[in-house]
Amino acid sequence: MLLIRCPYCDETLPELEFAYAGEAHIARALDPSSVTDEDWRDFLFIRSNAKGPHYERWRHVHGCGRFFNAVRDTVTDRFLTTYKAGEAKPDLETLTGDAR
Amino acid sequence: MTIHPHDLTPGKIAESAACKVHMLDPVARFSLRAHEPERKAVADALELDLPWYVGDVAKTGETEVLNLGPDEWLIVAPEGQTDFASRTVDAPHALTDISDRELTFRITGPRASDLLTLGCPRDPDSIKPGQGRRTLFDSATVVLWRDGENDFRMDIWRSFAPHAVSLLALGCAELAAE
Amino acid sequence: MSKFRVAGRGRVRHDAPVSFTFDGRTIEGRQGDTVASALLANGTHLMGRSFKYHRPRGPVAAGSEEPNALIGTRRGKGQYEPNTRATMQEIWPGLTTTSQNKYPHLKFDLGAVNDRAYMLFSAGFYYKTFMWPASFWDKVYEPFIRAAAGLGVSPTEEDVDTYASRYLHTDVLVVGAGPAGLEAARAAASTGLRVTLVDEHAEMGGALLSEPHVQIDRLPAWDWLAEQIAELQDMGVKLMTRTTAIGYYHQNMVGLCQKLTDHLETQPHDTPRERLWRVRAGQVILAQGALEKPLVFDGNDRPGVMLAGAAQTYLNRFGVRVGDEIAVVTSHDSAYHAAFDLADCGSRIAVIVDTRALVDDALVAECARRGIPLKRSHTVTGTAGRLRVKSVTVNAVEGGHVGKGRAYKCDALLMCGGWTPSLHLFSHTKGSLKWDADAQTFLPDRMTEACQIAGAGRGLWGISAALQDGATMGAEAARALGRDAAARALHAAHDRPGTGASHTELPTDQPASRAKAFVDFQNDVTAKDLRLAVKEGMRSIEHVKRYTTNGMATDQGKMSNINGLNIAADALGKPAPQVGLTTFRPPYTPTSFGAFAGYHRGDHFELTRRTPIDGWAEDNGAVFEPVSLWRRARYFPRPGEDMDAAVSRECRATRASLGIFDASTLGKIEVVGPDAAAFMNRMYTNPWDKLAPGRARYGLLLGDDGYIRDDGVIGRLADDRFHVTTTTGGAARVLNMMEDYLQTEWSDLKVWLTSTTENWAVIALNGPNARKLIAPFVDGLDLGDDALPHMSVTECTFMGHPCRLFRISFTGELGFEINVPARHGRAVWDKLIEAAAEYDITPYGTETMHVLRAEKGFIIVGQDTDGTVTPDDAGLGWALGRKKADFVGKRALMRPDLVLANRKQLVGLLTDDGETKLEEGAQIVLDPDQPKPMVIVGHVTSSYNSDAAGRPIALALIEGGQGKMGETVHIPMPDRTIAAKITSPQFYDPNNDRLKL
Amino acid sequence: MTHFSALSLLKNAISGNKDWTEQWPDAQPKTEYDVIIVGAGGHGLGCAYYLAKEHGITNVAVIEKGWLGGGNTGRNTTIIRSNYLYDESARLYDHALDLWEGLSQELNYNVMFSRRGVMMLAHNVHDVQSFQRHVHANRLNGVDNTWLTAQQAKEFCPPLNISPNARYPVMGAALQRRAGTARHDAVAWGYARAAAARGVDIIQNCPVTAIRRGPTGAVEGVETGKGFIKARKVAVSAAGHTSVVMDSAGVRMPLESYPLQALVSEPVKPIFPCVVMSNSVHAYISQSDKGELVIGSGTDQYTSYSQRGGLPLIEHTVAAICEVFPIFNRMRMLRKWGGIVDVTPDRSAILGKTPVQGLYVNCGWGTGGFKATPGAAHTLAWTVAKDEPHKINAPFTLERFTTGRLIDEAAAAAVAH
Repeated sequence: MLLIRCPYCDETLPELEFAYAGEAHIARALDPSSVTDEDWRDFLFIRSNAKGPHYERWRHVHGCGRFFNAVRDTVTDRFLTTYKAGEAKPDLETLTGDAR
Repeated sequence: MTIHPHDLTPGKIAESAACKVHMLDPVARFSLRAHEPERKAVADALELDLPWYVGDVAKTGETEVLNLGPDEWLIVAPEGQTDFASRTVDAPHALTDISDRELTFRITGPRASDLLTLGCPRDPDSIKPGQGRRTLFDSATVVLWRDGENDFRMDIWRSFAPHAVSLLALGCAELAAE
Repeated sequence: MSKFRVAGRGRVRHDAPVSFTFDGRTIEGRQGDTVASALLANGTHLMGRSFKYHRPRGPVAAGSEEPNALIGTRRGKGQYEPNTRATMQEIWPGLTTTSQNKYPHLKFDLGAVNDRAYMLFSAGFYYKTFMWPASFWDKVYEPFIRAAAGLGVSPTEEDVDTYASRYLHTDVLVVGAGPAGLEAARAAASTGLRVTLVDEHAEMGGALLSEPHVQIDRLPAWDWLAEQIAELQDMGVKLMTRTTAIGYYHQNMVGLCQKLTDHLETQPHDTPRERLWRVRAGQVILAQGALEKPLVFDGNDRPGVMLAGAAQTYLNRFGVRVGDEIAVVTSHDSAYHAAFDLADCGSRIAVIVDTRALVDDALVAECARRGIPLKRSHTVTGTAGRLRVKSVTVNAVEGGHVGKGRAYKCDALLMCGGWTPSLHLFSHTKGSLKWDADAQTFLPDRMTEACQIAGAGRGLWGISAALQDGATMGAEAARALGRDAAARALHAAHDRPGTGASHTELPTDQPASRAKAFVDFQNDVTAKDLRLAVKEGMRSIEHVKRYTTNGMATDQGKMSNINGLNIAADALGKPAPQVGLTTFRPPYTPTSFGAFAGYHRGDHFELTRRTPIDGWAEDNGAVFEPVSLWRRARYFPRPGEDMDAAVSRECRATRASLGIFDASTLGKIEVVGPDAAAFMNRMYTNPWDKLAPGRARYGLLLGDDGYIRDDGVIGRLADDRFHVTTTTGGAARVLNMMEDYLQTEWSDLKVWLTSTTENWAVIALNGPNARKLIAPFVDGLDLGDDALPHMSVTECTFMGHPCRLFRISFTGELGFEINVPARHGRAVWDKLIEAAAEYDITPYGTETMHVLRAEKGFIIVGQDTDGTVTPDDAGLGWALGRKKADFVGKRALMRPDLVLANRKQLVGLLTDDGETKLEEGAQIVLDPDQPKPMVIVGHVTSSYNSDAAGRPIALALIEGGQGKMGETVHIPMPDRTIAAKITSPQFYDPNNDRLKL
Repeated sequence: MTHFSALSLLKNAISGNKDWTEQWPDAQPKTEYDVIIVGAGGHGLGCAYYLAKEHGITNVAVIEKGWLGGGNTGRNTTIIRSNYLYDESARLYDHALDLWEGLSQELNYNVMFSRRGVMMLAHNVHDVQSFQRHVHANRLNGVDNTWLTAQQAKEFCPPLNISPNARYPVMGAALQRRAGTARHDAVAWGYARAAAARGVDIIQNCPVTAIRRGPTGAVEGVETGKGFIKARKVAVSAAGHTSVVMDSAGVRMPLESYPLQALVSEPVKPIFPCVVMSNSVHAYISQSDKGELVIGSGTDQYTSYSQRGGLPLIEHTVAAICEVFPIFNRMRMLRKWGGIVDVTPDRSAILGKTPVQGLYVNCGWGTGGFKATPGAAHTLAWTVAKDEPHKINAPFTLERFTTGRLIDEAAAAAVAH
């Protein structure tokens, strides 16, 4: 069971309080009608499925209720960071620089 | 032991040398939502103190306000003392009456904190006396108020209560037998 | 007292005899004995039979690593379990135990015929035969193999015991309470940290329990131990015995299984049998010591052959000599001490065979002092004895040549092939190991968790080293948690650390192919099996393991992994580290299912949600059905009625006069804020801007893939407030989906969502008399068509309670849904029933609700849709706000496959004979005479006997169905083919006349 | 290669088992192959075998980063069935089932396919509707599947608890008698031995680090831990790691990799005669020939390549098994392990050609890839050999995620109302 820091509560808590919500930074087009079928497929289905640091979303569903973003290494399952929804995508090299 | 919802009435549910579980009388309960820029305006209009940190509780008279998230507060007041709900608030916000959504149980006794470890994955000691949190107990979302070192209140959705409470009752006996 | 019990020796209570039974025989042991120690004290080594060859076996170890001495244990009805380790099960008066895997008797087992044919049962033999004729595998061969396999028999009664679980948060968790663990706990606790110390045995002490002669700080070991435990208790350390750390999970979560009652004669009230602890620790210290390695030689498995360290434990901890005349074979110093201790207690040591040429002078002198024959540079090439070892053949080894054997009589043979650090838990963390060439073993290398390993676990041998390393690692852990900590230094006298050499098979003069030199005792894997596997091309250690089943027995390779690796590496001609080690898997020792299930059994398995009105339904004979977590009343049969009869009556009564239905489970979400309508526009397919406060509308929710996700009636209470209802099962999912879009895509909107499902009890009244019934209770509210038309909502007072009153209908009849605060739901329901006696009010359940809505052609999401149905497919195109720039799902509806004309579409279906009710799920074809596989064009989604239509009706999804009105399709059933016509899905009151007042 | 038979076993027993030979050689890569298959699980090895046997293409390498059969082939609960809902799925899995029935003889390797029956429990009205829909559809597709009442289910599987008061009462079951289990390792080893005998190179401990494409965009070969190997056709059959491998060829996949856990109990004498699946409580159980109860659970909630998995899911799975089979409460868990499964948005596989010339893919089987092994391997070999879809794998394209023509077995079991 993972330990996850909720950036809104600023507490590190057991995974059971959280729900995984898929890959992060996949924005829904502002005007969906204008995008191609391929674009829409990419939005709906195509995922990086990264082996290593993975940008992903979690929801503190049994807590503050907020969706937030995280970078987690899918090989070790360890979180590199978590950050609030809407905040910029953290730079991977900065994150892994210390760890590697 | 199976507890049905209609078996749940205010009063003692379980008691042992280790801990006690009581169901409390109904209260008025509201969910208040507003974004941070409007927090002060909403607080002023409602004449309530809206704490800033998640988990903090503010008391205004007999009305308690618990911050459950960055834009969410739980307001609990004695029944009939809900004047704030009828005040005019110009700032964007949402106030929703949820008085009947949850039942409330008080958990006390020397091992009250241990009793919660039957179902709470988070460390109950991470909630300081005078604070509260929304968290998980067994499979139910609950709001856990810590009123004192060995004094907790648990708000739990009505239909989830029998399951959680029967586990608490079992735990009362189990802890006393240790 | 039996002659094998040594008076005054060990930690058992010699003054407290305890009787139990083994295979029906009464055995007397002492309080503190395990089943194994008590049987050994009575001269019994034979305790079980092996898996494949059914060879007689006795205990080889004294702890949880035991592979042979597995027994059935029973307390009473519903309290039997197979495969219990006799070496761990404590005895209590009345305990019933039985041996396993034998027929008819432990001493004479027909299955042992396999042993005679062992050459046939070489590694992987079953992959090579049993293939002819093809049909014989599952009919003949497999049942035969299955019957021979397995160890004990499964329980067949429901378990009467209870189980528990807790979460525990601790700063430091120490696993293993031997000298290293005890000192680690003390060092960490002395800094004020919360410390938990666990051990799988009945008492703490680990190796100290087997080595009472050691002095620590000038105290005899056991006195020091007692003081240390008392001190730890005073420091507030949580001490847990009979508690096994079973698995090491992410971020220092360790699972513990605590056995609470298996050792007790009487089970205390309110005490579970076992408790699972989910521990989250800041730091974990693994102090699990080391496991002794067997030696691999022909006949190393006979009852009476055991690890030297185990014999030492039986003697020093339990006061039991494992034999009168004992031979020893070793490649390590530690076995000498077992021999010396046994010699000093009256056993005769027939011989010590050491494979090494050079042995410590002090040990040689001690042998001489006791008159023990010592054979250096010798090997063991065989043993004799059917149910107990009788002799051992000892041969000299000179220059790689094995000399002539000489037999030594013995009734026990102790062996020691050195020690292996116990790193199973560390291995769970995916920490890496490195090969230590000197010690010929793997040691921990890179850590992945906040973890320390202390003592023998990292190759430090002896009590002194363990104490010192424990203190060091305890302090290290404390420092890692920000405490100022120092390790104390303790002196241990009479410590007996030793050194040794490592072997594959012992040298032998026998042909290797004939030797039964066991590596995995329980699974009957021999050295030659391992070599055969390599010969057959199994080069990875994982292949060798799987091909031979080495290490897959219930000891999880604790006895066999390192020997197996050394032999496989030798066969491959590679160094051991290049061959690698198989992964250790949780749990550390086999763990009851009950412990994992914990409280989640029976009534506690999973919660059942019940509405405030559920009690009334129960009292009135409702038959319930589970719908997601809820239970809902399905129908209310009267005496003698089956479901069809009850539903037919409920339908008829509702349409004729008045039906009452508990709709409380419907999901409810309050959408509030200045941007509420904007949010609804984006979320639902329908347009919401023009819906006036006080009006309601059917809302349709899609996923962004264009398929129907949910639906429900939505009332607008005010400009900035909507009361949204969802399906029962969809409530949580829909709210989560809404929050997702709101928080992450449209965070600019000023609108908030609150679940109010449980705030309201919802009573649906349907039927021509609905209005008449409620009129007296609405406190003067105008219920007329103008004030409260169909599809409207108002906030009012109902029977004195605040109420949201909807005028809506899911049945086609005049309908109202009364939302009152949940606590008043039951009272309002009761009063309505009472007041409606004159209207023949009929409570109905979900089944009738389904029939009534189907008669009107209303869909049930999840029944008439299946996640691949679009609004147009379902005939709900009218609910699409086509002028809106966007709503969830809009873009996807333009995808090529979603605009095809021939998609499956929802239609009505009437069987030609007017009498046959179709089966739900039945498949529809156009040509009933085609061969299989048939071209299927659709299926029946809903089907009922309709009282209103006076015939069976059905809804179906059929390819291009909406363009095929009036056409005939066929439904092939096993016994016949049914013909039906495609119709409109509205079977009753198509003009909605009955909704009017 | 030694032919396996009762006679050879006896001969070798008499001669001291000295004459067995290696089942497949430890091949070193050549510089070029006609076809390279990435991943030596049952699917990859099977594809190589059928390429050699049915299409005469023997200059084939199967390249594996670890040891063959060490991925999901060796980590699953070995359930084999074909009673899927949609015609496309039913045909694919039924084709596999046909092949399973003769596989031991075909490979001269006992894969222990055991037709003991797979029973899927219905616990609520919705399950009943859904499974009956399966039974009806299967009947018209010629796929074996029978509806049982709760009482009949209990007769078929005596340890089953059919008390109407259970939290998840058994309201009936769909039984495919022809379905069952097989010995997972033997499938990989049997295909490996048979493929090697036809000249296929099996190269273990050799990670494929990238797929190289030439100036026209077509595949040229693979970069590996042992250097570049040329091939104009590359088939990726690397369950769990497909996204990573395909990404190197510039093909982004609709896949997510989740941890899947399974466990076995201590071995006991025969007590459990069939396979039982309960989708509502997420638990799957059978008893191995060795006597262990083999139990599968659902996936963890987050994507991961760690092969670890958490404790809560195991607690839930075991509790579910004990709820449905209360007599097992005192059994003990012996071993628990994790695999990595590729999951597609519609829970159906992707099998066949890709937008890249010469690149083929076999992935996305989720938790159910083992049962498809011979069928997927057989039809993919066809596609690789002829560079065109086989009629059975034709619907399982990548394009369906663009057009919306999903084969949504998961949605077909959707629960709402």
